[in-house]
Amino acid sequence: MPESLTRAVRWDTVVGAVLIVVLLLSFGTVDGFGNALNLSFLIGNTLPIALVALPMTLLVVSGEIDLSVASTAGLSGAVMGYLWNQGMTIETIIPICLLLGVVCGLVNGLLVTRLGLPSLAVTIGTLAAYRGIAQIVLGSDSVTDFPTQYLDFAAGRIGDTFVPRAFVPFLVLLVIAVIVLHATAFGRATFAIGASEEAARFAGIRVKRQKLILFTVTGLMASLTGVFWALHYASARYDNATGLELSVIAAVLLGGIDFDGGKGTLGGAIAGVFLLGALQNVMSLQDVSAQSQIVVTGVLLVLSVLGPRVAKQIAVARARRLTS
Amino acid sequence: MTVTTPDKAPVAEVPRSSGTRLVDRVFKMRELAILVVFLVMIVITQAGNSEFLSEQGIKDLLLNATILVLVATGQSLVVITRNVDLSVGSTLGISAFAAGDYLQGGGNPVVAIALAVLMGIGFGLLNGLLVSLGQVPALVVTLGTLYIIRGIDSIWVGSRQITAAGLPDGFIDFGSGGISAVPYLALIALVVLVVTAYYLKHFGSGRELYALGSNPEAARLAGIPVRKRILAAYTFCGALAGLAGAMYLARFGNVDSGTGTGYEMTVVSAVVVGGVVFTGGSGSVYGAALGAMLLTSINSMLPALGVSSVWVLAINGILLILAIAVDRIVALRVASALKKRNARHA
Amino acid sequence: LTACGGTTKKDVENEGASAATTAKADPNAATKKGLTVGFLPKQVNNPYFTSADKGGEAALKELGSSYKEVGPSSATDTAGQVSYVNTLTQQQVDAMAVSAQDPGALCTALKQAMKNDIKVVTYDSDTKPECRNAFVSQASAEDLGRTEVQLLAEQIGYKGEIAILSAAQTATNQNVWIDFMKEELKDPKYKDIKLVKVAYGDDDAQKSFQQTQGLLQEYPNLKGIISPTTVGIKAAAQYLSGSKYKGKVKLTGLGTPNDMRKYVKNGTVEGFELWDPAKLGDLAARTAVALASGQITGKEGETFKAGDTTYTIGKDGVINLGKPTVFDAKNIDQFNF
Amino acid sequence: MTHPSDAGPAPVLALKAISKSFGAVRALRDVSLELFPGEVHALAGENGAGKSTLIKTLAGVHRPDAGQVLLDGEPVVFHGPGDARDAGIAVIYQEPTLFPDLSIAENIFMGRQPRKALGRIDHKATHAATAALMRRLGVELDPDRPARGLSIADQQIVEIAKALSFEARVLIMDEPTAALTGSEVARLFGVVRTLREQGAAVLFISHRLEEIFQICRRVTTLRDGAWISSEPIDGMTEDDLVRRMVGRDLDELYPKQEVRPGEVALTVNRLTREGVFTDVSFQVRRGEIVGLAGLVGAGRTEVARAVFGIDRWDAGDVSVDGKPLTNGAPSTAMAAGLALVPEDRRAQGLVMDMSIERNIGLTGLRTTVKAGLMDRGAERSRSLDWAVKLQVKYARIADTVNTLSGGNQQKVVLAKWLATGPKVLIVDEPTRGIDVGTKAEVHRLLSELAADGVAVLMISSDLPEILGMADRVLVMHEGRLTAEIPRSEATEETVMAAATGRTAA
Ligand SMILES: Nc1ncnc2c1ncn2[C@@H]1O[C@H](COP(=O)(O)OP(=O)(O)OP(=O)(O)O)[C@@H](O)[C@H]1O
Ligand SMILES: Nc1ncnc2c1ncn2[C@@H]1O[C@H](COP(=O)(O)OP(=O)(O)OP(=O)(O)O)[C@@H](O)[C@H]1O
Ligand SMILES: [Mg+2]
Ligand SMILES: [Mg+2]
Repeated sequence: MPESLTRAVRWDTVVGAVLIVVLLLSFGTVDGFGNALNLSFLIGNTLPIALVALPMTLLVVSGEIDLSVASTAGLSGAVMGYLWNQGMTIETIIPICLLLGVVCGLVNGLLVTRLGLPSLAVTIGTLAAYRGIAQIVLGSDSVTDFPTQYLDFAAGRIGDTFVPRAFVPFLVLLVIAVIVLHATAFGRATFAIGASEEAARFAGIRVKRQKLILFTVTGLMASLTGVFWALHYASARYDNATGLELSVIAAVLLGGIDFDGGKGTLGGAIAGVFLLGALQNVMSLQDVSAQSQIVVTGVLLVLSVLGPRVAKQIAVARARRLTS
Repeated sequence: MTVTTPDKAPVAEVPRSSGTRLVDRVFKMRELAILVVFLVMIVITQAGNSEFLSEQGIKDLLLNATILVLVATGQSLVVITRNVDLSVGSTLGISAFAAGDYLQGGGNPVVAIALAVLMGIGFGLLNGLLVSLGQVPALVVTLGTLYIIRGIDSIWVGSRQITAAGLPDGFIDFGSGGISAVPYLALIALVVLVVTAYYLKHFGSGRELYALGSNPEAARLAGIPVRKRILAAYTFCGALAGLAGAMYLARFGNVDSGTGTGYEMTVVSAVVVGGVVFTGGSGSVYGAALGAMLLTSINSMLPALGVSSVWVLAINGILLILAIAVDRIVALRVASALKKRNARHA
Repeated sequence: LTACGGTTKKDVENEGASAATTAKADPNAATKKGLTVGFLPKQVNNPYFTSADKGGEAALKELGSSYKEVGPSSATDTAGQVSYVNTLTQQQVDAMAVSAQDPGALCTALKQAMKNDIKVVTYDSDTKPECRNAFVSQASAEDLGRTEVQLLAEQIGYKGEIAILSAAQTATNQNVWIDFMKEELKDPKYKDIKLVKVAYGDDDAQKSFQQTQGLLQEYPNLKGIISPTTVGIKAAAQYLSGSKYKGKVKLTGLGTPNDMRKYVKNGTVEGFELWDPAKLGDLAARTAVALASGQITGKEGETFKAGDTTYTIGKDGVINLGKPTVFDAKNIDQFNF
Repeated sequence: MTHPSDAGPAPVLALKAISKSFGAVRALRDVSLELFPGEVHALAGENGAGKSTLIKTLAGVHRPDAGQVLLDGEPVVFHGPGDARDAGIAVIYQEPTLFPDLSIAENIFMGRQPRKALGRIDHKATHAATAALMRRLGVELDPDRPARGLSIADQQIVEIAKALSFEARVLIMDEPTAALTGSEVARLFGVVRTLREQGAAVLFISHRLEEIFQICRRVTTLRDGAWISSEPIDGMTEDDLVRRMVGRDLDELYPKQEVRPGEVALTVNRLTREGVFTDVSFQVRRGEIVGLAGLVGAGRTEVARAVFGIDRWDAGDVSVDGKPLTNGAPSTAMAAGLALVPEDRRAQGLVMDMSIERNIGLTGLRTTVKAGLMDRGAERSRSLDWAVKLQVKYARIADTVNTLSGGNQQKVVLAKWLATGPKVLIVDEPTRGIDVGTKAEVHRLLSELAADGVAVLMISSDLPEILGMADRVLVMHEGRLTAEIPRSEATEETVMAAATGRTAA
């Protein structure tokens, strides 16, 4: 099988291509899609998922998973609201919240690496625990009166363009994540750990430390997302971002990241995130009901795993015909 | 064809080493640890609130656990084969509605239950076929079918709902009735549980589920019909989710398009807490059932102790982590003790 | 401490909120036809909202305008609801009727909509006042809170322990009602009644069910429960009717007649109340059309005619539907929703 | 095709003109083979010659692209390994295929446990039958022990027990002895002889030529997927066989260069890991090859793991060039110039789903970096260099290692570690599963490395290899060092005596 063909049937490329096709088609045919306001809505509402998808991709590539991200985001939003009500300055609050995210991630990481517990189980536990703490912290309060310049930053766009202001920092984070995963020794080691933890250890890779770092960064990014969420929607509640983890996982899976670890690209994951976001936007504009949208998401997921298999089978069959 | 054992006892000359007995004990202990945690919590709650273990209290405990125990039993079978079925919540919801819809139209309760089970079998088969024939990751596929089934459910059900008023009284009474403190539903769950556990331990195809979860490639080489077994595990899991749907209907008398949403997390938690390993090949349905009991009971214990519901979620999560951590630490301790005693089989 | 240049809550409060009502109302303006009004409930497929929105649909049909409904499939998916506000904005509807999952989260999007000349009415559950033109309230929060206490007190003979089973801890309307219940309980005639606990069932049948169990185990002398949520009251009723507490522990709150019929008939529940959700939707639709036609702007004191009734807009743009209906064994069969 | 001249009974199993390709790789080309009852037939060939592929074709794992499998002269099509098994063919695959979570007894009898009424499994009978098999092989493995954590050798023994338990007409063994030491091999051969006398046909693969000569009657050789010859072994010499396999004469198998040992490079002092090994002390000098011998399970691998930092030690210390190593930290060991070629290449040596290039690159993550980013050019040339130096047989350097034959995988592991330019190289069973040609190659390499001043610690279960290569032989027995024998005194007898604890060294 020629190399170009193998590359062409790679699933992340396919998702990227589908995303572009969906965008182009929608520009042409869907009323209200192409204007700057709608695009900024689309991007703005997808940003929380995209933000969490960055570290989640790395974590999943290393063979672990963090289901507590949405709760961490909720917790940091709740703490932000609480401290704000206490009269602290927002400039002090945000670093505190980020630090809290680091702690949440660290707890997950330590439980996984020190005690050797499966991350799925641990983070199902912390999913409940962090959300519960958020509930204790903020209770039934709903804090909305954050300073306007922050709200504007989180919800506004650059001039009249379609680019939300918060998109620029996201792009910077994306570039950093891509470089880390795909161009550094750290990223290489992440793939190795995901594909075979034991072999990675025998190659002198510090597996536990690396996983701890990944969990911590995931916690940090989750809390950043929580802060962003509270500002973007101008509302800090303990149940902010509930269910975000499932959206992130669905998107990342769609982008071709293998949950057994060791496989996938960030490009694919982000393409998956924005593909789901764009489809939802388009379907809503076309008056497709929420229920049918769920079905579409499901079908896409199933296709995302069946697709590459079928593609591979076709490729193999073709190669066989070529050799014989 | 039956191979019978020769009557003489050939085992005698291989004495079971102390290490083996220890290993045996560790394996038994896995469930034991959870059982102890569970009992301790019950005792504490009872000490704090004497109503807790009243007849009504016990009945409530058992009833609460029943549905989760059923679904967790099915789920463990799938998890043992190194797969997972995330769509159980959706399956439960849609089969509960199907049964309710049929009953509201004046149907027979037994047929309604059968209908729910059949519906579950259908979706289980769908999952099983996708996973085993496509040989694709179960997590993704069943996350997909979770959405698909839920979507179909919502489109079909719309804003309709089944209420107790529309159901035959006998059916509802069956859902909350029982023999003194033991509800009928709990009896059904118990029977399913015991039969499943016996099957897993004593039948070839049951052991093969463990084998193929432990090492799928080796299972293929050993001539185990891998696809067939995975398909069967999913079908069984679906059937139990369907049965659980019927029981949900009888118990709560109330079903709409959202029934069972998010249930997969609870089920997965129960299975994990119960010591069924996600990488397949080990764990037991008794463990999963205990995990289910533990999880549902926490939700009854905390309110019974007067813990404000604000704290429930956090305590729930922390207990969950503690349960897994304690289990793990005990296992590690014993394993290292074992290693030191049993340096080498010489 | 605020001197170090940071922004605190105080600074924000000093900024002051700017209410923006620019246009003047013309009560005699003609009712426009051919408008599109989008309904955005907290959750689609929720029977309560479906009835409400059906009421809105019927009203719009009568007024010669068109109706559409969009919405998230989960009642806690606030982000989803926000994106539906955006969708309606993109689709250039003339007005939208929103039941807000969160008083603050929808604000940015709703303001964006109003900037695009879309009239915003909230119904059932409000946002902050500056984020919409008017709020159609199902009944005054005060009425609801107080009458529920009165109902239960009568059933238990003004004596004994009671508890409240609410929905989510963050549900705005629930919390307002509960506050009024506590107010009402301060009246000396309730001196023998003790509110022992507020439990939260998150509008989840199973959770509400277990919370009810917990209440009864924790407080064996409990005499009554108020559940001001349709999901909660139903679950509590189902639990009570299958337990030894049936008939002994009184239950009231907000429920729909169809849900509760069985429990009223089998003696679990004596009486409960609710407004007619279809009427709520109807009024929301008419308010939206009146706004879009320029008959009102949402200022206090403006009046408009909806059907045969004339409504006056109250403080903060609130319009009250009227008093709730109490359902009991005698009248329940006359209702079907 | 030449047919065997002796007109004995008809072949039980035969392959006729079989071809099999994986993508562009033609693993088998027009290969034929006949197996007769009562014969032990050897299959010989270099790494990647297609031996395992041939066996998998016989076992129904692969479907041939062309050609036929004949059972008792009748063409059959095996749709899966189950079919072959039902036809009376038992197979020991090159890589153990156990269920780690199940007990040894279940592993052996999976799918065909003795049954009681109603088809229930008779656990007692299964246990008893397993115990009997273990006795027959002369090992003391507890039938109820889970397979997880068994050493490679023990895994191999379970595999052998499994194959024997079939009482099959055809027994196929793909390098069953690669992980075993002499006494276990002798035991196995005893069993094989009994089977042969009972009329079973045995197909045997080994890279240890002396074993082939010891037990086989005929030998078929493959080269690059093509059939070369099938002939009786009587009258053949090892050189004849090697020439058939390699197509040329072989270099010397143990090209030991004489070196004057230099400074002490590795010092292991009173190292203890409780319950595993006790009080192990030794030194390795620059330029020296020290052999570490012992029976399977003596704890050699454990010592190597602890020295390299994979496992923590409980007492003692390790130093390289006089600088002490941190307990349990492979990365510092690497930084100090230590390298470990592990025993289990699939689990420990390689990331099977990664390319050859990346696998070799994995040990260079610290060095092939420019400005914090991976220097891909440097990584590729480093990998290519070593892949070529060790003559790894591959199609493209970007292929994943799981497409390589076992021996070539082993070479990739070696390449990966040699690429770090170690001061101290620990090799654990370095030539297991490697063909004679490559073995000589590896030996020459180790010899050259030593000559260049690298200190080499070689753990091997292949006694001739130890004797041929080591300057000094350390012997372990039940977790303790029992002897240190200089090259001049090292013989099979002295080493075996120490290894079995019969010595007063
Ligand atoms: N699954 C596979 N996919 C692609 N190529 C394969 C696969 N299996 C084997 N090959 C290739 O087929 C050829 C023969 O491999 P095989 O494993 O049969 O060799 P072998 O003779 O058993 O070698 P060794 O002595 O090293 O075990 C090799 O070139 C190998 O790379
Ligand atoms: N990866 C592993 N995980 C857990 N236990 C192991 C592992 N490898 C080996 N052991 C155990 O350690 C003990 C000794 O190991 P091993 O048999 O590898 O020693 P050895 O002397 O190196 O033997 P070999 O000749 O096979 O290299 C055995 O009881 C074995 O079961
Ligand atoms: Mg081979
Ligand atoms: Mg070893």
